[in-house]
Amino acid sequence: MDYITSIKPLLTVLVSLAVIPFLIVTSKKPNIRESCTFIAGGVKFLLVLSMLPAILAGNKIVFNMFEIASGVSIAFKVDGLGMLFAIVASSLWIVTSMYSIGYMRTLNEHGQTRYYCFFALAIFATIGVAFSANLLTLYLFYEILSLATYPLVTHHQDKKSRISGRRYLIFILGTSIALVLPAMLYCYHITGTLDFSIHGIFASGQISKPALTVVLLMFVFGFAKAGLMPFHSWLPAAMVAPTPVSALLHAVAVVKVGVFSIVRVIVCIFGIDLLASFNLGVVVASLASITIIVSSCIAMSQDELKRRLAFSTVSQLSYIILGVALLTPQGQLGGIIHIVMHAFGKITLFFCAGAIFVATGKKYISQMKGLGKQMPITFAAFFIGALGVIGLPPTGGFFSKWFILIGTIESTQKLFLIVLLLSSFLNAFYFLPIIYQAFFSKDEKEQNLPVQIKEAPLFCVIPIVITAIISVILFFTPNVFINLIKIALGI
Amino acid sequence: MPWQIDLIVLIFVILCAITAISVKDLLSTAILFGAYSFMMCLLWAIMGAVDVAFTEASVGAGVSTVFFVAAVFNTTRRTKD
Amino acid sequence: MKYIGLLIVAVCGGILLSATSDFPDWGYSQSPASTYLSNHYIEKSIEETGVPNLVTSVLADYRSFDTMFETAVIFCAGLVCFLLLRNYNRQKKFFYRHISTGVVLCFKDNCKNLPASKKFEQMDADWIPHDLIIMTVCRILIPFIQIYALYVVAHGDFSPGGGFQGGVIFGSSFILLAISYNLQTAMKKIKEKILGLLSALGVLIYVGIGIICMFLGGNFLDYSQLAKILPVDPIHVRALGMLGVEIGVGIAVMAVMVVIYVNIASEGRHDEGL
Amino acid sequence: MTDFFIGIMTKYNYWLYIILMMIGLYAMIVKNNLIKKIVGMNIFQTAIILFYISIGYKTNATIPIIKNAHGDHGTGAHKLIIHAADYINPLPHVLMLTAIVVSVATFGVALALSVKIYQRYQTLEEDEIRMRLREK
Amino acid sequence: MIKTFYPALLVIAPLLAALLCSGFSWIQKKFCYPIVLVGLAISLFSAFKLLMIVLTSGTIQYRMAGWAPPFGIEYRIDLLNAVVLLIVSAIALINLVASHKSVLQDMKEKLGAFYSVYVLFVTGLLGVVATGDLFNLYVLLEITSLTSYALIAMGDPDRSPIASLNYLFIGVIGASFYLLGVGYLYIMTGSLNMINVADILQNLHGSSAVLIGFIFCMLGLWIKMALFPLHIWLPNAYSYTSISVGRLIAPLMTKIMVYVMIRLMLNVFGFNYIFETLELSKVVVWIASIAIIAGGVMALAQKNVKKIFAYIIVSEIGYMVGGAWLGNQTGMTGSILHIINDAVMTFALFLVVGNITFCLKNAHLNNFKGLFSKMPWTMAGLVLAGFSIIGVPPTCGFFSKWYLILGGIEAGAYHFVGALIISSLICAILFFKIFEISFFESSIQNKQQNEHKNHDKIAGITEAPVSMLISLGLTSATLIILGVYSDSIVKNIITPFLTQYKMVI
Repeated sequence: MDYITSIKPLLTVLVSLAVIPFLIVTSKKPNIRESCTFIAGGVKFLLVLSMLPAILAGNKIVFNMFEIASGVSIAFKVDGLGMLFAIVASSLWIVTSMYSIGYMRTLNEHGQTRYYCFFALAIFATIGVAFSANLLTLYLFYEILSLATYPLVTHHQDKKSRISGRRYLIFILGTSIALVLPAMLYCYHITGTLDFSIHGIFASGQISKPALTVVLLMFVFGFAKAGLMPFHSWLPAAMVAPTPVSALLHAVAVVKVGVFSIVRVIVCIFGIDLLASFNLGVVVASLASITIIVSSCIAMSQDELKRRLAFSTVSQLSYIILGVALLTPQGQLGGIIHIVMHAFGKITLFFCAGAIFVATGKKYISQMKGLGKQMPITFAAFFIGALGVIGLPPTGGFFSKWFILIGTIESTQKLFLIVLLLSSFLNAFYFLPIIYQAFFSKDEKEQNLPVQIKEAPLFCVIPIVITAIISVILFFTPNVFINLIKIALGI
Repeated sequence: MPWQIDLIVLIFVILCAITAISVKDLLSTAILFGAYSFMMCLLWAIMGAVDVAFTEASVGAGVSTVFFVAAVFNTTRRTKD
Repeated sequence: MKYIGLLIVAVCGGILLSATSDFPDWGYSQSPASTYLSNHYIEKSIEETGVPNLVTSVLADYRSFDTMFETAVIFCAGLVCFLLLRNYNRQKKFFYRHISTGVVLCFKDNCKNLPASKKFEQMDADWIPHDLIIMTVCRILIPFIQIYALYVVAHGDFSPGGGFQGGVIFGSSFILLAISYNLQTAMKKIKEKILGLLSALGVLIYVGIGIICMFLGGNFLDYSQLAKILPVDPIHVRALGMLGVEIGVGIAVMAVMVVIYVNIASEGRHDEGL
Repeated sequence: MTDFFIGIMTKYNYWLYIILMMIGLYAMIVKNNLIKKIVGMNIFQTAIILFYISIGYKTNATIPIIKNAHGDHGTGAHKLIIHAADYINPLPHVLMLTAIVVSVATFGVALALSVKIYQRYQTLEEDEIRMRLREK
Repeated sequence: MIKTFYPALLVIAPLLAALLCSGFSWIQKKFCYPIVLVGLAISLFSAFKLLMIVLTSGTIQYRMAGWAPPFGIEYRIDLLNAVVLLIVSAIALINLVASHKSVLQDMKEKLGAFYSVYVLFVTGLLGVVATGDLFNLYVLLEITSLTSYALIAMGDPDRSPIASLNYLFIGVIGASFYLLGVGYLYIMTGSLNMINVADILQNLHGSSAVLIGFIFCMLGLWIKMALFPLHIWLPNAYSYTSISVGRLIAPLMTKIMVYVMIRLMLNVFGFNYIFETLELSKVVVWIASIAIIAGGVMALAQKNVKKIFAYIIVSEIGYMVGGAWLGNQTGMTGSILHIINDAVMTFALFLVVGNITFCLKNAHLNNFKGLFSKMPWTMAGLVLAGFSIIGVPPTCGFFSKWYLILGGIEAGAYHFVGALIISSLICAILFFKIFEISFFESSIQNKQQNEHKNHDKIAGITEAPVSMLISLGLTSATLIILGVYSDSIVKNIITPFLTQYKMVI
């Protein structure tokens, strides 16, 4: 295993930052502006891919920027975990950009330049989190992401988005300042370093169990983007954002960054062995289980499609945490690969929700009776996405659920097995009725209306199809991702 | 210099200070303040600080008092305490 | 408020008093303060600077940098008074008195001042008839006061006094003029512009001497360097440097005292004083 | 007990200076009239000056002007012999000259400010000014 | 011993500029501004030169009037000095450029006097930082105070004179306490030179007079820097001034006082005396923690942006004082770093307020509605400065907070750490309140007027003048640059400085 020093990680991160001036300059010409976004997305994705072979060969790519304090620097390190996350985020940026064009132009939204700029900034931060080599760098990009997404969440600038934006900030920024920062500084105070290492940074006996428990909980709750209860309520609130934002940020970038950070902390700061020796995995896993069950239940009672998806996200995120917190190899594998599988599944679902809104202006599930016939592609994709999230073949989601299940069996806590099975059932219970309604029931009132509902514009539909297809492809070739995780975890 | 004189002047200084801040007419305050400065200047002369005493005599007892009176004339003599 | 004040005062006083037990006795000649630095000043001053008045030598030579800023403080006070109070809006009413008859005329509402004439004189609104004795005595005294002020400035090296005291005395001669006659008379003798220029000039002399020393290769205000351009030996030239500095201080202080008085007395309108 | 009295006898000056200081401070904190506060301020400053001057005082010593030094500046053939104990410490005097100047400057500025305040509010009482401000 | 004339030039150039400016104001007014500009530029240049010299060849001692230190006055430029000097002169110069337009509007006949008072203020500050003599410090402090009273009184004609007079009273008490403290020290040591006093004090650690001297020096400085219970003068004084003055005084005055406090602590009394002989440090850290919280809470209650920022300053003072009194190297490093950072941060904040008041004539929160679209660049500066105050990573505020919190953890002062965290949260609330108002409210009005179209153009208010924007841009860039280079600042300047004064454990 070699360390390769290369500037590529930095370039990858900076691409989306560098495109912002172009976006501002070309704000008067939407076509050029959006092609800029596309080019940046493509370049970014290619850069990420160009690093893939080296990572798969078991190497790590590092790049040190500058030192901040003794022992801590702003540095990038690409390993399997980061690579996995970067591939997901950068590929989905391209798709989402395409979708944004369709969505924003059709709805004639205001402040589109601002929207694209902050979108690019958010992706910049996301890739930064993926590639960061230590906790400080991660924290830096985490904060940038929190702030960059605020204007996106409150894009409509009305009273509702103002309230949601406030809640979003209080939860995200408040927890990261109040919990993560002191916890991070405490770790630095004890160990003198924050660099990620697969064995954790704590030497044995350096930290007592009560202190470790407190710090661990501070991290787990502090990264509130992961939406662990009780710090989840920003996520449904943030659904006031335009759908592309919800799709990319709240199904992929933001929430996954939270989960990714928790994974990083558990695996690379504390280390599996340390947590296992103190038997602390159970604590986190129990928290995650509670979140899974409770939020699934709440999701069933939601009528607004995006809110239902949001609560579904909350529960799915906790799968990842649960998987990792089981502290068994298969459980971790399942948890981490769920980042990928859930991303593609959930983004499809969000895209569909947006497409329905664009085409019909409908937000509520109860209004969607019979829409399946007018929008067959959209609802077919919705079906695939739902399958992916529930964890049924032929979608990639199957693998993640499968591995997590094996993980629970490996671990001694059989209770989590029950949780998983129960929640999968609940998942099915809140998704499948939508599809059933869409295809097989008819709305009496709608038929009288003269307006014929069609599919959403092409720019909306193509991304949906792409992500749905990828979800299916992932069922057949999940090996790249599994290998990446195995390399990263040394399994 | 015998310490008795020193003590007497000191007590005068303190008396002047107390009356200057407690008298209910600002013009009287101005004059008492001048007296205070002059006493102070005496005290310094006793202690051998001739240069300082000279300065205080010209500034504290002289010009400052004039400024003070000018300010009082342009504002008011009335005060509640 | 009263009790809070008493409390604060009592606490501060108590703290301060408690430490006096550690002090050397009052007037004790072997205390650190009277032996450490002061011995050097007392014993070496004549040798090093040639000025018998130790206060002057320390003030204008050893700690001349302090004194420069002291002058700057005074300059600053003048500027501040000007900045705060100077008011270019003229008063609404003017009073003129016909000298021979004593008839008083009142001009209202933004009228211009009459040109100076021998028949009319401008007078203050709350005019009190001039007291002949005061006017005469002051007119006689003022030149003597000014001469004395010059003496105090010039003789500061040898006897108590120096630029600051002399400057104040010189300034107070103008103030006396303003009080005994009226502000207009004094302002005719020494105009506002002149005062402003003089106050800057005084400090400028001080700083200038320092800068000349710097140009001659020494440190700032190192008077011994002046020996390179003046035909005096390096020790006596220090006395000369001090004299120059004191003159600067005197000019600045004189001007500033008048500026402060004029601005306070006329509320910045420069028309009528006390 | 005797120690205590000796302590008082040798240090009473310091005590009185501190009392004077506290009178000034009290006036600054408690008095309601701005001019009174200014007077208190000046008393406070002069008390500190007094304190400094007394630091420099030495019993059995004379004013800090060297005797018999007129004319020859002490560098000539007959060098003056100077005993430090004969002269009062000049350093506090120098410092306090500066402090006096500073206090006069502050005094002037304070008076100018109070005149300005009077022009605006027609009063010098702090509570009345506060009342007017609240009315606005 | 390095021969250089820059220490003198540093102070003399602005003093000379003040004199010439005041002289020329009677003769030809249009020379005033260039003279002042040149004076401050020279001073900035010499500060820069000094920093270079100090970095290469160590501490500079400059003997004023040519007399050796305990007898004459010495200017002592060490590493920290040089940096602080650079910041002071740079901020003064940038603000001069930025405020030229508004000063021309406000001052008219008194232009020359105003500028010369302005430069005298800067002279005083530079002198306070550079001097190595306890009494000289007092004189320069008085110059600074006297000019700041005047400058503050030039603001809002209704309230600023009374705010200024209150400031004067409290400032005089502070300066007099300092003078008294120096008197107590002088009585015990007989010397006034800082280094010399420090040497003599080594043998006097048990003396109660020295203790009282120390307490009164500190009390005086705390009053001047507005540490929490003594802060009452600050909010009014800073918020009722004209903005061109507030921008100069608010970032510099309090920070310089903190610097002086640290200098006295390290240079004069010494680390051992303060943290080992005395047991005050715990009390002071508690006070600082309370100050941090109190400042934040009071800021929350304000409606005027200037007042909000003034209370933030109160809270930031708590950071620095607490950090300095934690009694370990990390805390002190954080405190020193925060002096530098906070000066720039506060300056950026007040530049923003300046731009806004220049365009809106008022800094009340209600007027902020829709400012993001009307003044995007200014608001971008506000966002950056706000993030820095909150402590969001790439900006410099984060790094000083980093050291402060670490120092707190090291010293076991968890209340201080808690206060810092809570204050960050409060600042976050404060700034996002401002952002929210300026981001949202316009759009509601706007939608009524013309729905989604023409969102970016609203009649009336436009961006501030270019000179102001450039100043703001420079300062905001500095926020990031300082953040990025914070480690090299710590390694090359603060740690050697602390090593020099035996602060390394």
